[in-house]
Amino acid sequence: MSPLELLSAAFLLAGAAFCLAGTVGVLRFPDVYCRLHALTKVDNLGLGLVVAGLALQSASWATALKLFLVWLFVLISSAFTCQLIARAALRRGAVPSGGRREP
Amino acid sequence: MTSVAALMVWPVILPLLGAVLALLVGRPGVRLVAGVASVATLMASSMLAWEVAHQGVLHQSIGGWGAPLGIEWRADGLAALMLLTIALVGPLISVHALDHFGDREDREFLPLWLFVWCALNALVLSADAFNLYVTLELTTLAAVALIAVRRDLPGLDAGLRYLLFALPGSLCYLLGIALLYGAHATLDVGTLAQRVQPGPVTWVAAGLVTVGLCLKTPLFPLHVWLPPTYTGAPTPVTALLSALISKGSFYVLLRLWLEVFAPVMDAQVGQLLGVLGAAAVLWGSALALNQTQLKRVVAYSSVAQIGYMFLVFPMATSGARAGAIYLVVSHAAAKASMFVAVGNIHQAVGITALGGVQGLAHRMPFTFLAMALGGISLIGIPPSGGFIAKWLLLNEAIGTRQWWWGLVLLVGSLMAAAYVFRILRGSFLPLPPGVTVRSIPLGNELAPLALALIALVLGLVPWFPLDLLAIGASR
Amino acid sequence: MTDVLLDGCLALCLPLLAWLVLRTESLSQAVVLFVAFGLLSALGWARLDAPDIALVEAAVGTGLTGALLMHTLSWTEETPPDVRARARRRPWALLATAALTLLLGWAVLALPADSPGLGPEVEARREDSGVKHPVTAVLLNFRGYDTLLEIAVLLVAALGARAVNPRSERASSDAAKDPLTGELFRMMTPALLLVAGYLVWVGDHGPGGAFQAGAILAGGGVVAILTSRMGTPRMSSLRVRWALLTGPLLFIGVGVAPLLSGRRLLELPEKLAGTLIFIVEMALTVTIAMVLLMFFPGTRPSRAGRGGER
Amino acid sequence: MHELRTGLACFLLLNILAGMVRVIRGPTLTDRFIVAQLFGTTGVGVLVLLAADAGRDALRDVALVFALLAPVTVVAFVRFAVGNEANGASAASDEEPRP
Amino acid sequence: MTNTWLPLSVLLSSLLPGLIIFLLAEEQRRTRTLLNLLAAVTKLVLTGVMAWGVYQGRQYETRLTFFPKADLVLRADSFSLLFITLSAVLWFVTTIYAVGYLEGTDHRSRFFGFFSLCVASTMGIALAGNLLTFFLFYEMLTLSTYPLVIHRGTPEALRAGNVYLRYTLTGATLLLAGVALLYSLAGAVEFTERGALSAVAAHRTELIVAFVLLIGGLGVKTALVPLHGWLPVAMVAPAPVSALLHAVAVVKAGAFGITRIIYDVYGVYLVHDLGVMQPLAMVAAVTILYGSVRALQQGDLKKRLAYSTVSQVAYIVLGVSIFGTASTIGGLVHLVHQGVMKITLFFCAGNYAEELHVHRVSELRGVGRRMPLTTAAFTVGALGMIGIPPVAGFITKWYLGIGALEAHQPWLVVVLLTSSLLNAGYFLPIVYSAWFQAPREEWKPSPRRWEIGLLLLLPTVATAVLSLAAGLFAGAELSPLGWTRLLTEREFRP
Amino acid sequence: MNPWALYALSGVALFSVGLVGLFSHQHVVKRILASNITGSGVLLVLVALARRMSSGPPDPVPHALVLTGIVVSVSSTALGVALARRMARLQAEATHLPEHEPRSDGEGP
Repeated sequence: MSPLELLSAAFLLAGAAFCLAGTVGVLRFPDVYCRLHALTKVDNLGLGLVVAGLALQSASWATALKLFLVWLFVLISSAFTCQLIARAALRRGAVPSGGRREP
Repeated sequence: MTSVAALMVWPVILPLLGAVLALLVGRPGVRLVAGVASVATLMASSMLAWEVAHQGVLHQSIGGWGAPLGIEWRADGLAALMLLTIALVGPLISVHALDHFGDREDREFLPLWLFVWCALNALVLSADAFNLYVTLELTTLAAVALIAVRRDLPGLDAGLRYLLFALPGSLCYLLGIALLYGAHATLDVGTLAQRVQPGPVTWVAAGLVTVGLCLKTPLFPLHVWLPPTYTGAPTPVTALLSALISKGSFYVLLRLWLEVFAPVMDAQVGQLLGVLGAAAVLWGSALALNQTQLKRVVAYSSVAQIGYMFLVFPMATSGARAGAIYLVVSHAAAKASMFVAVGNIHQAVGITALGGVQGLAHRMPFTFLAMALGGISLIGIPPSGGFIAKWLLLNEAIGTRQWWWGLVLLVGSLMAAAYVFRILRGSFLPLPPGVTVRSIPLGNELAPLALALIALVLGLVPWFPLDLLAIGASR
Repeated sequence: MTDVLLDGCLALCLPLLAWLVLRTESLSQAVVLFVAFGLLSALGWARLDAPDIALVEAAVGTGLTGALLMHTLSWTEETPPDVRARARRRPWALLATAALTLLLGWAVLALPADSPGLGPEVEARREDSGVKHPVTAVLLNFRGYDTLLEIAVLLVAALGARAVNPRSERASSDAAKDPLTGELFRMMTPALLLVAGYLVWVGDHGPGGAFQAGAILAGGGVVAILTSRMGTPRMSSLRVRWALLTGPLLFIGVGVAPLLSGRRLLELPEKLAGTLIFIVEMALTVTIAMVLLMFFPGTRPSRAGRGGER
Repeated sequence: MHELRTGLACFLLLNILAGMVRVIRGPTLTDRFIVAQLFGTTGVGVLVLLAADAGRDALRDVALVFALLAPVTVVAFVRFAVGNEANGASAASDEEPRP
Repeated sequence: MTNTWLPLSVLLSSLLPGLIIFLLAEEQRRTRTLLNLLAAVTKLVLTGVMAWGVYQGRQYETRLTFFPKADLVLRADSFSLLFITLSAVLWFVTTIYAVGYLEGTDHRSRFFGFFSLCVASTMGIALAGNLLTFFLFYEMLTLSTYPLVIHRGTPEALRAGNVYLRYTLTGATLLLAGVALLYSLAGAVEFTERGALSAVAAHRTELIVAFVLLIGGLGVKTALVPLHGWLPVAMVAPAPVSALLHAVAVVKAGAFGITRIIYDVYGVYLVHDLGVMQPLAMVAAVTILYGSVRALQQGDLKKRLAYSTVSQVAYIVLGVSIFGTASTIGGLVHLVHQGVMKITLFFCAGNYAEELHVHRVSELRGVGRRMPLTTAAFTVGALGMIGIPPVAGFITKWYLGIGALEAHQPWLVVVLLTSSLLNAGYFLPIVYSAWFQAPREEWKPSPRRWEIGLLLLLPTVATAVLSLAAGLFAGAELSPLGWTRLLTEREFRP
Repeated sequence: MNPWALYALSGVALFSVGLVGLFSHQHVVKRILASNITGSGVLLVLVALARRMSSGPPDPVPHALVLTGIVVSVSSTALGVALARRMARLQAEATHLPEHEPRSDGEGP
């Protein structure tokens, strides 16, 4: 196994680990906002590392570019959507764990 | 050769084009476009029927690819007869609809009706199992949109009901087709007919196809959606549903069953379908007798009439096939005329109850003549298409030594007579005081009469449709 | 080994998830689960080497249908009373499901295990079809007639949907002020256009095509509609009708034109087939996007201000 | 390498399955929706992993489309959630009261 | 040389005017009457031409394609001419009567339209050349008489219509089953002298089943006990309708059909061989007695006449179901005789009701003084029914009696005599009280010159004269009796 | 077991779950979901059948059919949903709106 492949495998594994962490977070965290936080980990790092790992294996630049494009889209959309979800949750009256709801 | 085959294109393409153009021109020209498209389609259908009557079965491979790869069209006598029926009955119903709907729904009704027409013609001509699915779905969705086009609660409810029963029906059909494709790697009905073998795949596929199409048609006991849907839909749409749309799925079933499945299926399955048909006849008629709403009487009568059509399956002879198709055609005309007449009555006096017909026979003579002629055809009394159909079926029942189906036919006729005359006899009573009869346009009075006359003519010159039917009949 | 595990997992999860979708009491939960179900089925298509279908599933099955269902829930009851009542008392349902599965499974397993289907025939004639991608060849040439009728299905659905919900909420200044969705919309639009164009182009030789591209385009429009930036396209507008109907008219024209030279319906001349298919696909992309947009009849006004309906 | 990728895909799929627990447990609609988003991203991950196999390049396009259209559902969800807000009681009923 | 258009035009001569009359407005009284009479005269002339032609041995047949394997056939043979002539003459008379009777009432266009359709159907039944054609017109007859029965539009009329439909449609269903059974055995059975089924005579069971179904179906219209229930109820219809139903169209169509089945479909030898003749004769005998007994109990004049019809029509059936020439002649000739006599009686009943509003037998006391001609006509009819010479009814009973003895069934003579006694029992008191008893109160004098409008009086008198003539000139070659002898001899030619 | 058979069985199970669900639920949205699931099941069977050869590209014909099937299914879902929405609105109006409110479908499309 070449060093590049090793590196790629490491990235992939790390990405998977973040995904796992995110899932565990979504499962274990106490309230909506914390779970949202865990979700972003998957979006940013989990997918990012997987994409990076795969990009290392990719045969062409176009493929790598497309991979990063995918990640980019996920990043952008997660940035907005998490915000939107959080706002919706707040409006729906979800109270942060251990805190008070802002008036 | 090409020019003759090209004839097959127009009955499908013209209404489609008409629908698209009618959508495009919008409010001012929709009637004009639809009218031109209707006349053109009627002509195209008649020309095709003429060609079939003189040259026999016509084929066309769309795109020129040929059977396993491309889609095949096949126009035999049965298809030609169906095209003619649709082209004659449909526009007459839509004439009535023009007045029934206001200007607003007009723009939606006419394109949707043209889509239905296109879909039915495509269905009739298609010899490709999957293409049949698409046409069935197009018919269903256009029908749903038509049912709900008035945007009132009963219509919406009826539309949803229909949709949610028709959808699983199509899906069952599709799964059946998927299994057949999986086994024989073809979607062409003719090729399938050569390749099917008895076995679990064929049995289950046939079961799925049958159940699916019976759901859409519908056959007892899958008919539960029919009465509320037929009652809730706008009357012209009910007429379309009952006269033409429900016949589409029956047509597919008849085709597939007689051409593909019957040779490899156990005869008991045909008997089962027959038993369900018989149950539909008795149950539908009994319920029709118990209704107090005019439209529901006619709706339940559809359950019963569809039941008769299924008696073809246990007999499965060419005579029975002719009888069932004859019933399809004459029921289309007769039931359409009855529904349209019911619509007229509702328009004139605003009463939907059975008693609403009191005293109307003289105020609306054409409507009631149409009702009477349509009713006669439903009962199966000569001179009417319904009689010819029942006669053919009765003869086959005796000829195949299955007299019990004959008994069902006869008992069903008596029950039909009971509910038909229940409607008619009230019209001879004097007009109750306090009821005002609004006058309705002459066109609306004549439309049901024209429909009923079709049913009558079918009973007077049966040799023509029967000769046409014999063209390309497999057995 | 891992392949089998993956397939087994997916194959098992799909019915399980479907069952969950149907047994939950809350409709909104059911819809969320349904979106997840769409995702898993897209993975299934991916495993079955059906990228075209996975694309459509991603665009429509998950994206738009999910949004549509979610959008619908605004009008309907959250937890209808009958669902709660019926969810429990249904031992027969499980039994029926099992019996049906067994019966159908029996038939499926009786199928020949290694049939190439029509694959070889398609491969043999692919050269004549004018496109390189076999699925596109089947869709727009070998079985182009199906696709023509499918466009009619779309038109009918759009017409029906618009007929029952004829209102078209116009852009409201209120919503346009929301910086978050505004920014999202601004950033999404070029990407969507880019990807849509790419998908039409790629349809010639790989997975992609009018429907996928149209769905992507519609995605942007749906966001605009949902954030009140845009009204649902109205059938009364001539421009909308042209956008909607150019594709079908062109398709019918391309289908019928061969008749004039004595050929059959949709029998495209070999040399022109590729170009014609591309043009038709372009026009259909717009049609499909329009149709999909028409399925979203604006936002639901808050119930307090119901009377105005705006 | 193929084994690793499929293995990881499998692992991510199992993650999704684990997430299902949260969908069932809830407690609020928002929680469930968060999980749906998680599924989306994980699914994209699975798709890009599968796309690395020979001949499956098109799956990256699928991932791209998934990523692009994810906000549509979210916006619809938000409209739904906020739309219900004005309705008061019925919307709030979904949220679990804090202990 | 076969003439193809004459049978069709006989049919059309009442069908077309009927359809035109439907389109006429209620006020167009003159046009309607003119059209009616014109049609009736045309038909009489056409019938006369055809009768003469058939007598000369010409062929009249119209054949239209219907099914691939079955044609619609209209053919004039001597038996159908017997019926056609009766119908044409009586239709002419009844039309005049109906014009007078319905003067000034509502819905006359509808009435005369269906009236014409009804006659057209009767013509079709008479001319039908095969079983299928016969069935088609038989059903048409049911449909066109229904509106006549419920013509008054009262709840009572509607109820009667229901009963009528229930019976006739059930009958039609049985008939249809029978026709279909025979069709599957032997195709569209053409009516031929001495039967058309000899080729399939081996299928005894099927043939017997079909026979029972056919007779059951036709027996409803013939009002054979126990299928007679509709007839008395249908009396609510206007008098011309009752006259038409009971004297010409409906019951006769049934009797005519039974005759056709026995002689021209099965052939009398085959029927005899199948052993179904004797049971039929017994049913007829029972009907004769039952109808007479019930008539005796009726206080309402029209009801009494109705039950009398039940009994009288059964004579026809009795006649044709005894194996032998004489009885057949008796039965067939009664088809004509009973028609003429019974229509006279109904006209009289209509006259009484119309002029004096008398419906019950007990109210007829002394009516002879107020309406002598009508009562005279009634007397002729009644005497004929009882079978007193020289009225036509005597001929019938005479031949029937001889036939019964020829067939070695003397018990039938007992039945005939009993029935005659009963007939006398329910008719003679009426005649007696009409002529010889004083009225309860003095009748209002007639405002006209005659006792009743001429349009009502003339038909009544004319039919009474006809019944006398048929009896007096029975020996003539072209009298009903002469004609019947001719055709019976052909049937029994070995 | 072959992967195609796995998926085909899965599709069959989906079909059954959906079909039974369709007939055991009353609520429109639930039934629309169920019909979607039923449809997915059928399509899954079709696609699985296309993948029966272990090597080489899959049979493209079922893929094309499935694409058409998805479009049809989306269309019917959308139409059903549109109807359901209109119905819900009418029902809401019937219960929430006072008498004098104008009917809200004055405006054409």
